[in-house]
Amino acid sequence: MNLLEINSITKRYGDYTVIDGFSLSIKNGELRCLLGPNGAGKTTCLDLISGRQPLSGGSIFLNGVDITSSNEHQIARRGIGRKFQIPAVFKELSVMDNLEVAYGKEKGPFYNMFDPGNSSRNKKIQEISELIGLQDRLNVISGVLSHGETQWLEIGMVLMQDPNLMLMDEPTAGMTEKETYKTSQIFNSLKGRHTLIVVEHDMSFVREIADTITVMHMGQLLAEGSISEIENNKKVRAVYLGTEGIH
Amino acid sequence: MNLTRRSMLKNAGLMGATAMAAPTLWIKDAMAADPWIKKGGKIKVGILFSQSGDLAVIENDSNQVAQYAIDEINANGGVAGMQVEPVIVDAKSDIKVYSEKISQLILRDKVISTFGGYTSASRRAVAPIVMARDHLFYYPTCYEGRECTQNIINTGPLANQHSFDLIPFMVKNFGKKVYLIGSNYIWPKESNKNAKVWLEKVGGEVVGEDYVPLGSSEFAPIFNKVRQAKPDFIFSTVVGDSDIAMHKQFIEEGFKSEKLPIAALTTGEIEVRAMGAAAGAGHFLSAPYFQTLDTPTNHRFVENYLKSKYGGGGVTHYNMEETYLSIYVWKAGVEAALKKTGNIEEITPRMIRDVSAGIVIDDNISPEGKVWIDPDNFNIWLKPKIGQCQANGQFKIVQSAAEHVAPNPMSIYPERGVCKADGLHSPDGKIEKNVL
Amino acid sequence: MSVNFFWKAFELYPFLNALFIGLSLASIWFIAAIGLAIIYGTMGVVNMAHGEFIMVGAYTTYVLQSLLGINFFICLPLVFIIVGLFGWGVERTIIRSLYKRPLDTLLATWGISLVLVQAVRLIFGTSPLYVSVPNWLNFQIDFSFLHLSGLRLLIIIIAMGLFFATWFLINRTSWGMRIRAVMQDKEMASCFGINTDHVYGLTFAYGAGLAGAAGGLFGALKTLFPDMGSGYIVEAFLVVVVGGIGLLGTVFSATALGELNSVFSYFTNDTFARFVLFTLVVVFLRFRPQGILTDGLKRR
Amino acid sequence: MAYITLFAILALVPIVFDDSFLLNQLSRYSVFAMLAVSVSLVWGIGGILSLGQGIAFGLAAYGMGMTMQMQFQDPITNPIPSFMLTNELEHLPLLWEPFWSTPLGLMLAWLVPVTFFVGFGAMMFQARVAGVFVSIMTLAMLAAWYSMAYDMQPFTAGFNGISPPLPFSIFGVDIDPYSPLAYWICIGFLGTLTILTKLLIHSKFGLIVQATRDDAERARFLGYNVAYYQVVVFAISGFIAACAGICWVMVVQYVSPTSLELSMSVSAVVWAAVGGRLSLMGAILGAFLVNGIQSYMGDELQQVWMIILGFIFIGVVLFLPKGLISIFEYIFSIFDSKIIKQSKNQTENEAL
Repeated sequence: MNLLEINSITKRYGDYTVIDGFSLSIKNGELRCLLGPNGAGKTTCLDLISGRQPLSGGSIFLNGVDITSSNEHQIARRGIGRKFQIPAVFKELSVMDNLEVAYGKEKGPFYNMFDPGNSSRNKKIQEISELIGLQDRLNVISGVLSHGETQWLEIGMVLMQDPNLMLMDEPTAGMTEKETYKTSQIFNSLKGRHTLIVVEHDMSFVREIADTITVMHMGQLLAEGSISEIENNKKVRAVYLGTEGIH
Repeated sequence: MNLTRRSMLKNAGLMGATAMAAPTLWIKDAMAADPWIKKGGKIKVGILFSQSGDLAVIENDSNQVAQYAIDEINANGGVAGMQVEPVIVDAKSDIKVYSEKISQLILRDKVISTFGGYTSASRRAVAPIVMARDHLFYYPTCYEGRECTQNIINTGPLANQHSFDLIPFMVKNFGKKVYLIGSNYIWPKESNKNAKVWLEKVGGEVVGEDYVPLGSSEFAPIFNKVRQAKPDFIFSTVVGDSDIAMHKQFIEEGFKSEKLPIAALTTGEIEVRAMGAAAGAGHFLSAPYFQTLDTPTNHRFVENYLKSKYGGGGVTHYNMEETYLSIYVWKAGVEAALKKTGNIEEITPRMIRDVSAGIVIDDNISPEGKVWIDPDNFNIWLKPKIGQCQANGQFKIVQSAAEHVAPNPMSIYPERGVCKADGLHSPDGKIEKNVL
Repeated sequence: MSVNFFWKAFELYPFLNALFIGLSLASIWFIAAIGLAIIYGTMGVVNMAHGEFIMVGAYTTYVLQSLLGINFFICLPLVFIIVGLFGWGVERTIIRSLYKRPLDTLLATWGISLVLVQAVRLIFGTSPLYVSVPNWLNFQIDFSFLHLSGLRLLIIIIAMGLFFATWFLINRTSWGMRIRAVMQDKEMASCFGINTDHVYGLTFAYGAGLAGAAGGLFGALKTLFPDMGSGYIVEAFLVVVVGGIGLLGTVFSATALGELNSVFSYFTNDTFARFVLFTLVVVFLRFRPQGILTDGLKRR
Repeated sequence: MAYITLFAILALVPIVFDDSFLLNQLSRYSVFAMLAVSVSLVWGIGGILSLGQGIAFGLAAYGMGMTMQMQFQDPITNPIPSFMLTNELEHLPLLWEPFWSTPLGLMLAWLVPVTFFVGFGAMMFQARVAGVFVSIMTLAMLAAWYSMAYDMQPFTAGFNGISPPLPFSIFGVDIDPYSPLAYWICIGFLGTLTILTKLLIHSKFGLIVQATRDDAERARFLGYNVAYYQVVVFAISGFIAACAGICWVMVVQYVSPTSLELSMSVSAVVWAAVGGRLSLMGAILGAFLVNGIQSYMGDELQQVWMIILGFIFIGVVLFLPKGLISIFEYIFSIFDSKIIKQSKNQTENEAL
C-alpha cells in the first residue's frame, strides 16, 4: 500500500485555480522530486498535504487514513514533517533547544511539564546534530546561524520528528556549491530509511539524489519518471523554454 | 540558573519553619504601648487627602483648610498648651495609597488622630486598620450613613439631613414631578432613597431615575429621557467632573434653570467656579454652609482664610468648612480628655472619641453656626440650608432650617436597629460593633 | 444587576431620538478613533497615547482660546497643526525605532501617555477647565420628536468633513497613494523609491493632528481634566479593531457601536450598556478578528 | 539559588525589623511581585501581552473579600452585609451563599478566575488571535468586568467596595494583616509560585511555549497544538494573578473595582518590563523597585514621579528590552566570563 495517496486535489483562490485535479502517490522509502517552473503549484501542493491551507476539492490519504480535513498539528502527529522554503526555526532558542522541541511523540502540555530529560533524546540529538554538522554549535542561538546552517537545522528538526513522510521545500535554496553538495550527502543518507518529497530547482542537486521525478505545470501533472525520461520528455522541454533541456 | 527539586523543598521547609515562629513575634508588636502624646513634644495628627489625581480638585482645598485650622490653633496657643504638628501625606486619589498611608500614619508616625477622605471608597479603605488598631478617624464630608463604627467621627451631613428641607422646598416652589440623576454608586442611591421618603411626605412623584458612571461626561442620552419625562425639577447627586459636564450640557441641550432647576447636594462654590458661573446660575444646593453665610464668625473665617497662604482657591465651600470643623471638634475632644485624666500622656484615640460624645462647637468658632456631635452615633447635629446659585457664582441663601436636624445613619433602616456609642443595637437586643 | 431600573418602557419618539443621539455618539467616537485608525492601519502601531494626544489637543485649545483669545473655529486647525507637529516629533524620536516590534510600540506609547498626563497635571493643575464655544452655537433643533443641540450637530458635520477629507487625502493625492502603497507592502514600496520613513512620519503626524482637533471639540462638549484621555482610548480602540483596516470600516464600526451604546443606555443604564458593549465586541472579534470590512489587505 | 537566597533573606526581615508597617508594605509589594511574575510568564515566556491580568486579580480579590465579609456576618442574627440594604435585598443573593464556608469561598476565589481564563483563552487562541489583538481583547474584557463590578452594586457594593471589618481567619488563626504571619504567607506564596514557575519554564513544556512564542506556525508543523499550550500558559498566569488577588485582600482587608482598573493591569506590565520580562527575578525586582521608590520618594519628587517612571519605561522599552535585570546579569557575566545567552543553555546541559 502506498504511504501517501493524493486523489485529484484542487485549490482555488476565488476563480483562479492554482492546483487543478493533481494526483500523486508515494511508496514507502521513496525519494520523490517535485519539479516545475515558478507558479506551477509545487509549494501550494505541499501546503495542502501538510494542512497549511484547506483544499477546494479532492482528498489526501496517509497510510490509508484520510487527512484531508485535519489541521496542521494533527497531520504532523500522523507523521508528516515539513521544511519550509524560507527556513523557519525558533530564532531565540539555541540549536539544541530547537532540536529538542522537535523531538518526541508526546505533544500534550501536561505530559511535557513533567517530561524527564531522557538519554535516548540526547543520543538522538547527538546523532542528528552530527548528521547536519552542527554538533559543535549546539549552544548557539539559532538566530545567528548562517543561511545554510539554518537550512540544515530545519532539516535536522524534521529528522528529530522522525516522520513517515518528509516534505522538503527547496532544501538547497541559497546554498553555496559546497553546502549543496553536503546537503545532497545528507539526503542520500536518508534514502531508503525515510520517505521524502523534495521540491527543487537545482537540477544538479536533483540528479544527485532523485530516483523518481514528478513535473508539475499550471497545477497539473505534466510528466513522471526517471531523470532521463524527464529530460527527454517533449512536453517538459516545451514548458522549460530552454529547448535544449534542463540544467 | 539550575534549580533542583531538592533546593525547592529546602526553601519550602524554610517557609514552614519561619511560619512556626510567627505568633510569638507579632504579639510583641501589638503590646508596644508608649504614650500617644509625649510631654514637651508636639501633638501629631495625620492629614490624609489627595493632593494629586482626579480627587485633588476637592481634597486639595480640604488639605489646605486643615493646615490653615491647625496653624490658627497653634497661633492661639495650641491644644492644652501644646503645639499641633500635622503629618501631611498625599493619597494620590488612589484607593491603594489611602490604605497604605493610613497604616503609615498610625503605625509609623504614631499620630493620635487622622483627618481625611472625601469619597466613601476612601473611608471604607481606611476603616479596617482604624478599627483594628482602635484609632480615631475624622471624616469631614457628607456621606450616606448606614454605618455604625466606633472609631470614626463625621462632621458632614448624613443622607437624612441633606434632603431634609430641599425636597419639600422644591416641591412647594416648582412642582411634584422630580427626575433623579446620580453618579452610579452608593451615596447617590442612598440619598435618593431618603429623597423618596421626603417626596412621599409632601406628595411628590419620581418620573425618572438614572445613574451615570463616575467620571462619565456624556449626558445626552439621559437628557433625552428627561425631555420625555417632563419633570418639574431635577434632583442631582452627580459628583465631580460629571457634575460639571452635566451642567454644561444642560445648557447646550437648551434647558433653562428657571424652567427646570437642578436641586443638588454637591454642586457648591468650587464646582460652580470650575463650570463657570453662567452654567451654575439659578440652580439650588442644600448644604450646612455657604460662603455667603452672614455671621460674624463666617466673615472672619472667609476673610482670614482667603488672605492666608492657603486661600489661593478664592472660595470657601461646605466641604472645606466641614474639614475646618473637624479639626476644632478634635481640639475640643483632646481638651475634654485632658480634663478627664489629669495626665496628657494617658490620652488615647479611644478616649478622645468617647469624650467627644455630645461635644459642642459654638457659633463663635463654627462658621456655620452652633453644632454638636451626636452622643450616640458620633455624627453631627446641624442646620441644613438651601442656597440658589447667582450669576457671580455665589449662593443666595433662600431658606435655613429653624431647628437643628438630628443625624440618623439608620433613618430608613429602623429594622437594623439603633446606632449607639458602643455599637449597633439591633431590635433583638444584640449589640454589634463596627458595622460597615 | 441594575435590577431596580432595567427595561425602560419603550416609546417610539424618544427611542428614535436615542438613535439620533447614537449618531452623535458615533460621530464623537469616529472623530476620536480616526487618527488612531490611520496610524494603526498604515504603520500597525497601536498608539496607547492617542487618548493623551486628544487631551493635549483639548488643553492646547484652552490655552489658545483663553490666553491668546483666538476664536474657537480658528483654534481647531491651529491645534491640528500643533499637535500634529508634536506627534511628528514623537514618531521621530521614539516610535520609529520600534516598527519591528508592535508590542513594544504599545508599551512605549503607554509610557508617553504617563508622561503627558502628569506633565499636564503639573502645568494646569487638576481642577477641570472648559473650552467655551461661540454663543451662536447655543441653539437647539426641535423638529417634531427630533432634538439636537447645535454643538452636537456641528460635531456630526465635522465628523463627516473629516471623513471626506481623509478619504480624499488617501485616495486622490500622491501622498495617499504612497500611504496605500506602504500599507500594501512596505519593502516593495521602498523599492519603488517611496521614502517609507517619511510617509510614516507624516502619517503619524496626521493621526496625532486629528486627535488634537478631536480634543478641541471634546473640550467644548465636555470638560478638560488631565486624565480625560483614558475616557476615550478604550472606545477608540474598539472602534478601530472592530472596523478593521480602512476608513469605511472605521465609519461603520463607529456608527454601530455608537448606536448600540445609545440604545442600550436608553433601555438600561450607561454603566451596564458599556459592559454589554465590550462583551459583544470581544465576542465579535473572536469570530471576525479581521474586522467588519476586510479589504484584501493583510492584517498586522 | 539566587532565588532561594532572595526569599530566605526576605523571610528573615520580620526577625530583624520589628516594624509592622514595613512588614505590611513589603507584603503589598510581594503581592505586586506575584502579579509581575504572572505577566512575565504569560508575556515574556508565552509572548502573549495580556492587559487582562487584572481580571484574575480582581475576581480572586472579590472572592476573598466576600469570604472575609461572610466570616463577619452571622447566619441567624445578621445574615446580610449592610451595603446590600441600599439595594433592598431581603435575603442573601445566591451568588453569596457559598461564601458562608471559608474553604469553599477560597476555592471559588481560585477556581472562578482560572476557569474564566481557560474559557476566555480558548476563545481567543483557537481563533488564532495573536499579538496586539490579544492585548486589545483582554483590555476590552477587563473594561467589561470593571463596569460590571461597578454596576452590580447589590452584589459588589460598587465603587465603595467591600471592607470586611475583621481580618481573615483560618484554622482558628486570625491573620492580622500587619503581623509577620501575614507577611510570611505573602512571601511564601511569592517564593513557591516563583520557583514552581521557574521549574515550569525549564521543563520541556516551557521550552515548547517559548518555541510557540518565536514561531507559532513552525510549532504547529512539529505537531504541537499551539492554542492548547497558549491556553494552559494563560490559565497558569491567571492562577498566579489570582493568588496575588487573594493575598492582596488579606493584607489590605478591602476590595473595590479599582483592582479591575486598566491602570492596575498595565502597572503590572510596567513592573515586569522595567525589571525584565524574560526573567522572573527581573519581574520581582521591578515590582519591588518601582513601588518602593514610589512610596519612599520625597514629596517634592512625588509630583514628577509619574514623568520619571514614564521616561524610565520608554527608555527600557527602547534600549533595554530585557529590562534592568539584564544590567546585573551582564555585570555578573563579566565575573563569570561567559555570555548571558550561553549561561542559560549551559545550565540546561547540566540539567540534561
